[in-house]
Amino acid sequence: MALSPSLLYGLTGLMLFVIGLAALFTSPQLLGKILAVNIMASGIFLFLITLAHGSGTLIDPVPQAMVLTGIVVSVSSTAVALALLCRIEAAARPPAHLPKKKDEARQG
Amino acid sequence: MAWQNWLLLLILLSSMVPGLIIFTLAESNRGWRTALNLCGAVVKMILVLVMIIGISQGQRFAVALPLLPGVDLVLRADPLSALFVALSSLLWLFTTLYAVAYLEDSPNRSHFFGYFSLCVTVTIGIALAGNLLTFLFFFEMLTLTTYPLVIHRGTAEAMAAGRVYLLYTLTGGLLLFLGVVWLYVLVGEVDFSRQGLLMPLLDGHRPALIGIFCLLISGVGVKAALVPLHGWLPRAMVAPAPVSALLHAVAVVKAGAFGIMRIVLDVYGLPLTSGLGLLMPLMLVATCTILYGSLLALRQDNLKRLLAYSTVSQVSYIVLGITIGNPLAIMGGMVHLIHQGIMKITLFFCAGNIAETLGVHAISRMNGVGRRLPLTMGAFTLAAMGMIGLPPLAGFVSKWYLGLGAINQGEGWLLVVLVLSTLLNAAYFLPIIYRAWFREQEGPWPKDSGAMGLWECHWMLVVPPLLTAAISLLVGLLANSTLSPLAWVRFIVTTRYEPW
Amino acid sequence: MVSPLLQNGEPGVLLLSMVPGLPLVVAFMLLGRATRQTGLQLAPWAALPALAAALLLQPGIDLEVAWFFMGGRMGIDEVGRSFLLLAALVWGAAAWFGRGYLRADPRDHVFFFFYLITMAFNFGLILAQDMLGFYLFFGLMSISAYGLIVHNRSPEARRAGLVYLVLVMVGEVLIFSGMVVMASRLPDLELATIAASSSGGVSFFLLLVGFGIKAGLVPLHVWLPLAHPVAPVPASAVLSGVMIKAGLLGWLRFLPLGQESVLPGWGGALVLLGLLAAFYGVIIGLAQQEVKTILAYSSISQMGVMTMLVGCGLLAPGHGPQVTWAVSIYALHHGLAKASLFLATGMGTAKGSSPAASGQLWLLFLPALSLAGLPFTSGAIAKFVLKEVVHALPAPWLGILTFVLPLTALATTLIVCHFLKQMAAGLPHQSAPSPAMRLSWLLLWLSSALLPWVWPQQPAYASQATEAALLWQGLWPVVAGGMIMMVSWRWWPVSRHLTVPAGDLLWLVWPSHKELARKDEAQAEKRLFSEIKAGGRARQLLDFFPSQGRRWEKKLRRWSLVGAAYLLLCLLFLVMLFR
Amino acid sequence: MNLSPDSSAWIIWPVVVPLLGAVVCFLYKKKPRLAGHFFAVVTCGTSTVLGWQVLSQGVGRHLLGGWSPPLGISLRADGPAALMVMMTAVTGLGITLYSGGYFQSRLAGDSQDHRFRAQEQSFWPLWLLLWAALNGLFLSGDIFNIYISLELVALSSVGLTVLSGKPPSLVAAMRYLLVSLLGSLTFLLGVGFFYKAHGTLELAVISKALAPTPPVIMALALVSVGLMLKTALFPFHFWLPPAHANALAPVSAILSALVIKGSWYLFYRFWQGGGLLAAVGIVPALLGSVAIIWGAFQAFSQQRLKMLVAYSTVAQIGYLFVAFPLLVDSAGQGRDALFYFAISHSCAKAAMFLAAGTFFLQLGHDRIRDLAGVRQLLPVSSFAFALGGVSLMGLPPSGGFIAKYLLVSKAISQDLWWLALIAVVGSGLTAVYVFRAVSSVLSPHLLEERPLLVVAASMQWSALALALLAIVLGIMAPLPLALLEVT
Repeated sequence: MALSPSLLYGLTGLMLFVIGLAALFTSPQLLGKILAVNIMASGIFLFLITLAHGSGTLIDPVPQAMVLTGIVVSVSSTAVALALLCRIEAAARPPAHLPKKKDEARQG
Repeated sequence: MAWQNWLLLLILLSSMVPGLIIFTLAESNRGWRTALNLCGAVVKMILVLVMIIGISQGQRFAVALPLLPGVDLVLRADPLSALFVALSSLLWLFTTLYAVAYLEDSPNRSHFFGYFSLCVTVTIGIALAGNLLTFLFFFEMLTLTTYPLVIHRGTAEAMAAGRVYLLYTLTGGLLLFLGVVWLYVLVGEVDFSRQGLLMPLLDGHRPALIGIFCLLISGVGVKAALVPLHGWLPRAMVAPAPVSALLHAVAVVKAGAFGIMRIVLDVYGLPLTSGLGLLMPLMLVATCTILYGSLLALRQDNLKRLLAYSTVSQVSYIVLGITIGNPLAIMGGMVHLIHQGIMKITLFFCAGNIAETLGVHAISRMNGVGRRLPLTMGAFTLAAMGMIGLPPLAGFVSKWYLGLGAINQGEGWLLVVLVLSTLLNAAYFLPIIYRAWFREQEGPWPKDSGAMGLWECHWMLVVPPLLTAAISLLVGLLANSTLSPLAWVRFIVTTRYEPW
Repeated sequence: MVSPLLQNGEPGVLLLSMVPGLPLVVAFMLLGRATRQTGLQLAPWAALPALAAALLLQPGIDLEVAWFFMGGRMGIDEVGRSFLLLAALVWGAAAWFGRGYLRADPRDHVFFFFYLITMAFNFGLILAQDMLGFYLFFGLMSISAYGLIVHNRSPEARRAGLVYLVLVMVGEVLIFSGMVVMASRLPDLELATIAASSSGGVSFFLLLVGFGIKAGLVPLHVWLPLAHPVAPVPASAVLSGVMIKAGLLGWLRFLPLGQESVLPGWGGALVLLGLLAAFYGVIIGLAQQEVKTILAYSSISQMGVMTMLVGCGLLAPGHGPQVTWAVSIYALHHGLAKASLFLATGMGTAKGSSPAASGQLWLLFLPALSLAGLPFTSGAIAKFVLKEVVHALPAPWLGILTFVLPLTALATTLIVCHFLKQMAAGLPHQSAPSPAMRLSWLLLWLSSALLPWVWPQQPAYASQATEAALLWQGLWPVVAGGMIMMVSWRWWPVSRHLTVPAGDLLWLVWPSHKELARKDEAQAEKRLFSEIKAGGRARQLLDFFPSQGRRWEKKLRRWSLVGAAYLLLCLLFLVMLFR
Repeated sequence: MNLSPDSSAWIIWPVVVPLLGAVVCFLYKKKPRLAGHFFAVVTCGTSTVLGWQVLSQGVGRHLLGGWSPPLGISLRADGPAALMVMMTAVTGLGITLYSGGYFQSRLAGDSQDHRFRAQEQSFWPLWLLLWAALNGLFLSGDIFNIYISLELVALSSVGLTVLSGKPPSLVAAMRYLLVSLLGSLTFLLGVGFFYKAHGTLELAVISKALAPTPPVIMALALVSVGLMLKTALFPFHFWLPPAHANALAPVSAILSALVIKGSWYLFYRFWQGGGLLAAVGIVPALLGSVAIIWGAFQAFSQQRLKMLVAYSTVAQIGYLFVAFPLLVDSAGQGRDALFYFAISHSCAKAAMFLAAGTFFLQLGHDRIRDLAGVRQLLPVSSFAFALGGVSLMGLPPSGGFIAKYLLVSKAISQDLWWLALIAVVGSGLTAVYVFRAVSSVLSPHLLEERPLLVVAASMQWSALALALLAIVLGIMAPLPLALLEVT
């Protein structure tokens, strides 16, 4: 099977997904995990875009609509995650005499 | 036609509705609570009477509610259920009366009476269940409604007893559930009125039938306190006396025995059960229970605990009667359902009375109680003698038919069992009677709530045991009259089980 | 002769139901504080309906009470009439006696309560014409007699009561079993049916032993010598005079007397057992000091004779009615005589203290020696009918019994002489008897002396029994016995050389006073403690699992583990779907 | 589908009304409670009408704005969907009534007025949004829309989780969010594969034509694992108990009773056809069995009531998956069992969490050991808790019993004995932990602690109403089962 561009893009997308996955599972930092999720999302979007190319010359609009919507969802969820992270940091910071708790919190 | 259908529901509702209302009443609202309870009990008695008269005139009472596609919740009154219903509603009336006085000043009375009424409702439901699933339905509900009653005192001991009770009964419930579902998968609706339903399966599904039987019997056997499964019963006696009375005489234990009756007689039918070779093992279990329960009772010093072990032993008379499988023995077993109930409730009433009035719980401290509480101990004596099986009390009638049935069936060894059981019963009941009447009081009572007017203690504590004791005398003395339980049981056996 | 005046009909039925009914009503009057005194006044008269029924009612009156118990039938037949007369006389006289005897007892109403219900049940069992009715009253009578035995609440009384109760319960279940076995073969349970059927084997044995306990059959007699001395005198009188006869009546009613093809072996055994009891009772009785115990052993001995009679009934086919009749005559004679002797022990004072007392002692000779069959006493008639039965026996038994019977009379003479001597030697101090006591005793004495002469339906026996040839046969054992006793008193007093505690055989199995073994408090507490400890250990064990569970649950929270699970599951799905 | 595309325009209302409500509540900050109640009632009404329509007229289908798929949004209401919408409506209404009382009591009883007011202001819009998203999820006809609703559900529930503001709840919410994202992204990847395989996003088409081609297999694996993650099936349950137990009382109920049902429902939707299930049905069933036992065990080990209830959810999720092998044959009993578990669990669990929340509010703690005697203080809530427990145990009369009956009888008739045993043993284990809590709650001790504040009556009675509904489900089974038949 020849390595067509769409296949290449698709595989790259999947690779990105897997890399994000690995980061999500191994990153000790919450921020790292959030970024990992973003990378996974990007990978999926790439994968979806390749689907639009498909077999014929006609570009399928559906995956593009999906990706667009997906990006919106991804952005908003990232925003929620970041806001949450800020609250966690804020909650963990004031009791300075409890540094351990902060670490725990970061690890989620 | 319509009123016959409504009647069964009304019988259920006559205790359920008061129960639910009582839950909402304030703790201090004693008058309404008592009135509701007694009204419910009396109304139920009347309805049950109407039903029994109807049945004896050949009317049919049934009501069905679709539970699932192909599975109905059926209430049906056949003569056997009428027997149990009559027992439950009669004893409920007495127990209510007793409980009102017994719990005079204790906390949580609304709660208690609410569950109490629900418990009776469920028992009636068990009695009226027209098919196996309906039976299971109410049987499991019984566990739930009795649990709060068992732990009603709230002491550590009561809570522990509650745990043990749940452990046993819920496990039993699960076994029963499994058996019931299995049977439903095999044959579909298992209606009690369709006899010989399982006969066609005898060839192909023998192991399955045996397995189901074991599941079903061990499921109901927990409540019937068959011997390896009886552990909860003696512990559950920490409950207040009216609860123990109801538990032992009517609700839980009887429901188990009734279930065994239904399973052996109506679901499997005697021919199939004996064809599968299951009667004999069950009979052995019953005899072991009879003897073991009595042996353990012999060792007890706590009166209520002794009575609990005595229940273990006595209830297996019922099972024994069924497993002998002879019309006479079945009569003996069935009528013992009533007789044991009446006698045992008397005993528990009296035990509660002694504990409540004098603070005496141990048999070794009961010297001279008869002098202080002559009426109570009189009732106790009658009931205990009945338990032993002395004529003309209720217990004798059961024993006689059991013995006769055993001999006719060629199981002469069972007579030895009956004899041993009688002697053991005498050995643990007579010392109590002896202490109460023929020994002098040693030292003051732990407490004494004093006589009340004409009565030795609160009249509502004395009248119920006296009435039940009188009934236990009358059902024996008038056993041959047409109104006695024996006559009804004879009617059941001749109309339904005579062919075998 | 007394002729039946009342026929079947309303008055007869009423009288019949009053026989057990009146004592019961009076007994329950004693329970209420308000009616207690009236009840006590009425107590001696409660036996009157029974007496009237025995004298006036036509044998054969029969009353079916279908609703009662398990189908009841009450009535009077020939045997029942004789037993009822005995019971009515003894119970009535003893009650009258008891009113005086217990006049200082604060718990006399308790005594009379038990007395009257026992009496009612005793009458009931005599009247019962069906199996379960008989069993019902028999059981009730046995149980309620417990209250009579333990009346004085002494340790000895409690022990006697316990022994009695245990044996009663054993007898109860034996009779129950026997009746169940018997009933399973019968179409109905009426006595007439039972008499016509032949029962053998198991039920025969069960009923024999079951009723034998009440009848004092050796070796089940042990309760008798224990119970008699401790019970109040009127209670001893009815116990020995009437109640042990209930066992006898049970035999008569339920054993297949005089029928063909029933176990002759059993009959022989019963005869031998009876003879054994007749001599055994005397030997042990001679070793006793206490007058009531001596009488009890005499009863055992006499019941042995009656047992032998019943055994003869089993040996002699076709002579069933004759045996039954003989037994009832013997029972009547023995019951009246023994009861009057017992009552005498309740009014004896130091010897010769008053003319009345010494006169009474002399009067005692009559019932005492009549037991031995002295001519012209009721005993002579009894011995005569006994011999009549024996004559009907087959060969070996006829010879043996003709030889042995005079010896039993001799033995009886020995024991009554021993009794009279003890009586003459004086009794522990008792208050002087009231006139009512004297009167009731006299009544009993008179009926003992006269009644057997007038009562039998065939007075021919009375005249035959006084024939000259028989006089000697009756006289020599008494004379010989009296001489033997004189000799022994002088040179070899038996009771000094032979001491056997009352209850003889019982001492082999139950030597000392033992309370029922009840676990005591300390033991109970110890067990509770160990239970708690075990509970604690169990809790520790139980806690092990949750703590481990929490640890593992924490591990499951790690992201790395989640990742591994994620990948693994994805792979699992893929592999399984590709397969 | 030979139905006309617009056979039922009513379908949109259960989605639109709560969405509108969320907006109104967000804007009308003065009295969000009033608006919240109003829209909840209306939503409940529209859902009921929808259920009735489906029952009487069959499957309904609607194209939003007349646009046809693939670009337009299609809504489809068949029996299972309608049942889930109804479940959400009824449970949601109960929770709404409870929440009203909950916030009212807290505002009345505490000086920290400001914080609670802020909490309430965020609660109502988020809750209505979540409701809208859930309804959208149940009613969506294509899987991408489903993805969107899934994300909406996740985001709004994370929002709800953090409302309590306690540090543990923040951490739990974070973890919840990450897991959700992981799950929905995995799901999205699966959606991509489905699109690749079938060229359509229509769920009805996809779930009917599951052929074992590589993309479909890939898609199924991803979708399944993603949804399992979101449903917190063992071993992915790790995020659930802290998130559920540390949230506000109504939120715990929402999360446990409703939210997990969304992703579970999707899982069912993908596998409903049976087909490939024969190969892999064992996987969810095994995981479900482990979940039943592990969850029950953990629940038993907990010291806090809300943790116990949360772990009980873990165990009950096991029940939701254990019956999947039974879907293989087309007779609907397996499906009936699953959905009956879902709806009765929803009512019962909501009742239990609400009651537990009431205890917490009243006593300031939820240590099981110290709860003894709470019955005197809160009789109705205690009763509700116990009744909910009855349904969880599967004792009659309760929805749980019917579900257990359906499951076990189906398992036996298919000779899946281990499954029947697991179900029975599981209900026994459930009884063990439920009674651990119930015996404490119902014990007749006298309580020494003084109540912190006066609890509104609506809090007690709404919990009881839900619990009673779980019980009533046990005797009115024919109705929901008839609705399920509409496919």
